[in-house]
Amino acid sequence: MPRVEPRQITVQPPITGQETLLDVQDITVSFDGFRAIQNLSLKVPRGSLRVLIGPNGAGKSTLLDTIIGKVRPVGGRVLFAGRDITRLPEHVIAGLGICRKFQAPGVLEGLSVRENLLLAARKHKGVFATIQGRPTQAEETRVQELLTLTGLKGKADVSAAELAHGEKQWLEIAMVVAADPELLLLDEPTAGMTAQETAQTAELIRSLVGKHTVMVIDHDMHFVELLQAPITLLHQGQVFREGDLDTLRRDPEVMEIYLGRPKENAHA
Amino acid sequence: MLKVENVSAAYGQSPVLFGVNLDVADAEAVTLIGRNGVGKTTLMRTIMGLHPVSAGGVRLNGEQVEQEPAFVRARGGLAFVPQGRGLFPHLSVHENLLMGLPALSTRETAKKEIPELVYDLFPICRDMAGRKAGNLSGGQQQQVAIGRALVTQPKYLLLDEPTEGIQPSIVQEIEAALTRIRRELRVAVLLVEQYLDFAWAFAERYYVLQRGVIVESGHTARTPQADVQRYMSV
Amino acid sequence: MDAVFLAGQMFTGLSVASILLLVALGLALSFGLMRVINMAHGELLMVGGYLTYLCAQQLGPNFLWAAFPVAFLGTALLGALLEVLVIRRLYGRPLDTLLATFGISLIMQQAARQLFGSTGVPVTAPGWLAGTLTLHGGPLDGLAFPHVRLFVIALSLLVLGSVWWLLTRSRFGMQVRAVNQSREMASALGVNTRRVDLLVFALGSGIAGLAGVGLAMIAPVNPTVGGAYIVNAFLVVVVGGVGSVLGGAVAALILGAMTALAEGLTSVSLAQAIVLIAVVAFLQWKPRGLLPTQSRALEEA
Amino acid sequence: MNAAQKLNSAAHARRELRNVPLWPAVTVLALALLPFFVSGYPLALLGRVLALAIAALGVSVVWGRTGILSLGQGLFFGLGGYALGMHLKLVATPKGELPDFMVYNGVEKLPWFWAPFHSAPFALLMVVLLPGLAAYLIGWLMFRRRITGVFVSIITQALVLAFVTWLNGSQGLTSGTNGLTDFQTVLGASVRDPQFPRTLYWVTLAALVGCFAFTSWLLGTPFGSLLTAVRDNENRSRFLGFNPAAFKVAAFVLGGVLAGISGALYTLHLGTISPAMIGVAFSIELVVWVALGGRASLWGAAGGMILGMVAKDRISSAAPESWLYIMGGLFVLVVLFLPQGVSGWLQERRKLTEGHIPIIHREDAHAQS
Amino acid sequence: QDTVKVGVLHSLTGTMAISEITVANAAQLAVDEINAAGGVLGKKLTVVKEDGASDWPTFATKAEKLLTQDKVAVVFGGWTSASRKAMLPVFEKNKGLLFYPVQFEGNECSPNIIYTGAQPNQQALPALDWALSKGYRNIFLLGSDYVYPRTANLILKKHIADRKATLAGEEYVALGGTEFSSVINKIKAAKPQIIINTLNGDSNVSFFKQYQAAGYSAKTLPVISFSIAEQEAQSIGPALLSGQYATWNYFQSLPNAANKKFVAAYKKKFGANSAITDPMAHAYMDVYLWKAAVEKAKSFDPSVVRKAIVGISMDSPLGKITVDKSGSLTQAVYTGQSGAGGQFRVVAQSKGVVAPQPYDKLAFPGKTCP
Ligand SMILES: Nc1ncnc2c1ncn2[C@@H]1O[C@H](COP(=O)(O)OP(=O)(O)OP(=O)(O)O)[C@@H](O)[C@H]1O
Ligand SMILES: Nc1ncnc2c1ncn2[C@@H]1O[C@H](COP(=O)(O)OP(=O)(O)OP(=O)(O)O)[C@@H](O)[C@H]1O
Ligand SMILES: NC(N)=O
Ligand SMILES: [Mg+2]
Ligand SMILES: [Mg+2]
Repeated sequence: MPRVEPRQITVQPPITGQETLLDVQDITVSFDGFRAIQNLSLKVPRGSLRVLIGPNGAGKSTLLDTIIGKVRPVGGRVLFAGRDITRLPEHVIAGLGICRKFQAPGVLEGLSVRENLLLAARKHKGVFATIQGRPTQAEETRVQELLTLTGLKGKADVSAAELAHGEKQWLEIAMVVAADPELLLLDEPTAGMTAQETAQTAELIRSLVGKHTVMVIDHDMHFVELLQAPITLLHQGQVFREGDLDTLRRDPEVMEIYLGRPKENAHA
Repeated sequence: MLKVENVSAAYGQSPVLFGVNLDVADAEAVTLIGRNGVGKTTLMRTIMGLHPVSAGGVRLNGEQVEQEPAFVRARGGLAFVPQGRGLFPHLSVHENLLMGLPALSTRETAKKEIPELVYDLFPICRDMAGRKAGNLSGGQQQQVAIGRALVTQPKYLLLDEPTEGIQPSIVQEIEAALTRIRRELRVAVLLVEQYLDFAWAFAERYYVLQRGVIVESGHTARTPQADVQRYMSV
Repeated sequence: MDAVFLAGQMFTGLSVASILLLVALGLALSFGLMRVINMAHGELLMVGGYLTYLCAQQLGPNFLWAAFPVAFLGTALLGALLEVLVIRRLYGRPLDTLLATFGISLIMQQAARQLFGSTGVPVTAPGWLAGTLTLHGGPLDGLAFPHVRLFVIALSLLVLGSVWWLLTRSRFGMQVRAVNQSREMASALGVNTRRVDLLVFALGSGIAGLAGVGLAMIAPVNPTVGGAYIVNAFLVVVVGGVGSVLGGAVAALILGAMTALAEGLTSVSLAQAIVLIAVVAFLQWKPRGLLPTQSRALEEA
Repeated sequence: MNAAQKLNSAAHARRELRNVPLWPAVTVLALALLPFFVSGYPLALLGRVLALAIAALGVSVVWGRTGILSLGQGLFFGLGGYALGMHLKLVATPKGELPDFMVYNGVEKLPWFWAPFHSAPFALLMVVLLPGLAAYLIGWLMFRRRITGVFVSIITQALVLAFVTWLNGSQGLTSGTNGLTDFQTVLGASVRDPQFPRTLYWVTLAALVGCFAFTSWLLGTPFGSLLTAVRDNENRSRFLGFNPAAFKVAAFVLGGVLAGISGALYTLHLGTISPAMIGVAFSIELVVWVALGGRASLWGAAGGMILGMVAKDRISSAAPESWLYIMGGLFVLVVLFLPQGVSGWLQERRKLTEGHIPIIHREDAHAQS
Repeated sequence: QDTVKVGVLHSLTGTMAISEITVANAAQLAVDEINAAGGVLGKKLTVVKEDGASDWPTFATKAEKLLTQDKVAVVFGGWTSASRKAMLPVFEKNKGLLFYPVQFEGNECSPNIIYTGAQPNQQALPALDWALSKGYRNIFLLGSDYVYPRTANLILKKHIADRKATLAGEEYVALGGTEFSSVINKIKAAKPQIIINTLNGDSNVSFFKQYQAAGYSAKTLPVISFSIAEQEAQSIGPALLSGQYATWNYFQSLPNAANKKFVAAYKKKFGANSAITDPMAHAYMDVYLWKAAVEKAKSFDPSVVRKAIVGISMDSPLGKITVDKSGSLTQAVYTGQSGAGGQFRVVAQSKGVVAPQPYDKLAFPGKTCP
């Protein structure tokens, strides 16, 4: 649990009347002069679900990169539970309670599926803590649950390297959930999943909301619809629209840059 | 004609494909569907020559090619857009496109340059020509990858989940582009897809793969999506 | 310290840099592009040296012009042989190539010992390379540039230019880089990756052979001479940024200058330790070398 | 869950090992009883290579488990060896005199860093502490800056070369190329005592068994999984909240300390420690024999070192003029045909006969950058 | 049993193989000759050859193997002082006997080693005397960075000061070093009249190539070397070395009868192009010396042989030599000048033979062998 340092609490009132957990303030990210994100601000209340959509290259993944410290902004700052995390090392940010699923699945290939989850579920992450501590009963149980939930139970002792693409996708989602973080960042969790799996994932995510705060990126409008959450649409590194799916679907500019012709966005 | 005859394949000692039969006629659009992990990607890689067959054969234009390395098959008219796109991350977008040309080195008649159609279909290939491919966003990479496959002027195009991670409007564009490719270039397409909507809209025939075995095949026009839906559920 | 001494040391720096570069360029190909850590690279230099010796024996004083093609082709062929027999089976296992080529280097050393004797063979630079270019008058009166050194500098610049052009400006270079990044995809696009691998490794070896000709003018030709250069050559490649030919050139210059400075100010034997530590410190600052090849995709995957 | 999949997990492999504690016990017992049947040169040779096997354990942790190929283990080996050697040299020097090499180099006062080595406990502490600290410092500098793969190999190689160059160039302080020789007594026992070789052999064996037990226990804890995690996907572990640098440094320190202990024991066996025995070639050799045995397993690493070094000794005696061909050829063949070393090959065969799935990770993930 | 084993332990591989293989050959030649003539005390000698691999600890372990496993009566071997120092405790512990054929820095006298190479007063100091006598009074000391050059130069510096000559500079290069630009630049700045060169091994090749490239020659700046003999001259290239000096106890060109026989026999066995050097001659003679001692002692027991060897005197390729009680030789010293063919022409020689002095009186006053 992060300690909230009083003097760093932001003065701005939270949008939904709840406490703001993630507060992205005016960040700009530049790659060799190319501005992938420009003066972007965004607030996510504690316990809420937020969907991030936007054209390919809009800067969605880069935004997540910035939050978890993989990419450092040239301007602006990121507050998490009131604390400025903009310059903290990645593992410290993760330790504060932010966990991310990457767009390309990232699992620990040399370990079994179960070990992947056990490591993710560990509370104590220091060198000496890992030497001393075997997994707790609670961690074991949690891992069992997740194995069942994600359908990976049959492959619990298989090395993660041997999973098919979609299975790795599931494993990584399970790892993020096992880590039990305050804030979950999911980058295209349903890519490569069947319709039914997509629905399951949506259900899983909805079950997390409240206790956790979740931010999801996806291009699958079915999925987005199932999530029933406020949407932020990024375009060219900036917030372009905020609102619910129906409003966005009626917006001609949104159709133009992102959704395409109305008839066919059913399938994608 | 691209013909897969009784192909089996394995990772080490663990078999993944068991005697798969499949064919794609010239200029035909065929889709291969199936749940996660049933072996779709493995089959595509085996056809391309990136994974060895443990039994069975692959016939390209009537010739047995299952023992030929991938580059020979590429020169014979096979192109592959893998899951995960497979761009060369340190090469620029333009250089990635140029890398389609070696496939033409043995085809005397072919013009060894990037067809204008590629820029037409995927303007990003021109707009971002100088950028390092590895720095593009996922959707951008997918477009370049398909564009690059077209540079090889293929007869058969193997696409492994091309819409994965692509924004809706571009999915439409890709769909339109693929349709144009088929119509204008008469390229046959073998498409692996999870999205039945897309697969059914695009393809004429389908195969369902389950645990390494083709369990059903037919014409999309004659089979309602709902009939195959059960193969896709957990 | 007088001006002539200082100027002399600056030239020393340049001269050392040219040798480092010459030795490292072949590695920049095999190591930077094919991820083959060729511990036998030093022995390929040695082969270049012995081939120079054979030319000198056969042809007398004007052997040098023949030595370049002979050494280049000879070592390139040897490199091709190694590629086919060993390296080819190890792509994608860079650390294993290190171990295997270390074994090859032992074999080559012993072979040289039994073919040419342990003592080493004499190679003397031709007469026209024996003199010096000496400044007369002015503040640098007496400053001398040995012809041999100027020759090696010119040789390394020539090889540098050719390699740079080949890699960054030619179609072949592009294919090489593509194969380096994804062997599978390159193959799926019609590139005969085996042929590319073979050519690159042979080329890197051939360049080692050319370097061997240059070195034979200033250093011994004996079975163990390769060991004297191998560590420094790897340092140049690493400091320059793996895969970057120009980075390697700059790195060679910096290392050369640093060596000359440290040798000038302290003793020659201490200088090496100082330079090595400085390199490690430098990598603290630039962990991926001067001109790193970076990409988002690689890091994320 | 089918039996085939079961075996593929590292956790399972470990559990299985614990179920068959018989053959390790037999091996250790046989080794312990050996001095009653063998003496003289063969025993000395075996003792020597047992000492080196301790360094091999370190290589297995650092390389096999954590994916860091250090070509500078000689540095830590040397620090351990010199820490003990300095003490032994002082003990062998008559009271009030300077070690002979200092006299010949015109040194008139015992250098400050030599003085504490009069104390045996201090020297023994330094055998562990010096390499440990050096590894900590080097590891911290490298891994904090995310230096990986071949960069680490080349930097460590440069460092060991720098160390050797310094030793060679500082003769008044270190005895240079000659190194430290001519020791007389160890903790009061004369090295010429006929019982000394046996005692030393048992001490070495005990040290090896102790180090082995400790290391394998450590790798069995979640710490061990973390090392694998860091090796396979450093970023993933980082974004799960683990600090990969800390784990790499920890592994590196462990590898360094093991090398240091090995170096100290080896120094006792040879009766000398010199730059020649810790340089680049030695460091590569360590790695090669570990690769031969199989870097992923402690048994493989230690066994590879023991077999490799004995083989080298025998072959070089049998064919003093052409043994390099045999050695060089062996290196090449092992790498080509036993990519996972002998232990990896045995494991694969066992799986095959039992119908399990062998997985060969051809890529050294860390070496990609 | 009618054979007795003798060990030959030199570097057959690695950097030192350059120098040591031919020394091993010379020892082998002597053994073959002795066997052909009937052996020693009626027994044939069998050589157990081991490779020290240019690695000092390997010398120690191989020595241990020779003594404890093969149980050889004597070992001929070693070149660098470091290898000798590594072997010394092994020979003392196992009561073995080592014949060491190379010039060294002194400061050592083990009862288990017969030091037949030159002590500093049998090579370095006579060379200095010769240089001073020729009027070269500003001296640059250049050496490889290890114990022999450092100690030899320590002694030389005391004597240079004692003789009121000047030290122009002093520089060391790591063993095997190949880059001499800076060194030559420093030499240029120091403007010496002569260089005393204690570089070892292939560094000499680099040095002389680069020295010549920088415009120097024996005429403009002479070099007198202690580790360059006929063989090194061959691999440097005689042209590069032409006119330079070396000081040794032996040159291939020595006209005595024993030497003529030795040179002819060696060339017959190892090729007509072979160059023959001081350490080779010492190694060859060492075997005969040991034979003489064994025959005098009527025993192969090393400790008995060691006692018997003191005072033995014989005519060898080096001329007349005698073993003194410290186990070193009383022998003559020659300074030679290199000619176009790679052979040295003797330009100066000691008056008679010079007795060994393991500890230099000026540098290490008060020290003697027991
Ligand atoms: N490391 C980098 N170097 C250079 N440019 C980069 C880098 N990372 C991202 N970019 C660029 O920044 C822009 C935003 O990329 P980002 O990956 O955030 O898009 P995205 O919204 O996640 O797209 P997608 O939906 O396709 O995943 C793109 O134009 C991309 O090319
Ligand atoms: N490198 C590998 N080693 C061992 N087994 C593998 C490997 N890659 C895939 N597999 C196994 O082979 C089977 C088929 O995998 P494949 O990638 O072909 O499935 P897929 O149908 O493409 O799945 P997805 O829809 O998730 O992409 C899976 O069970 C997977 O676990
Ligand atoms: N004794 C010598 N030359 O090392
Ligand atoms: Mg993205
Ligand atoms: Mg797939």
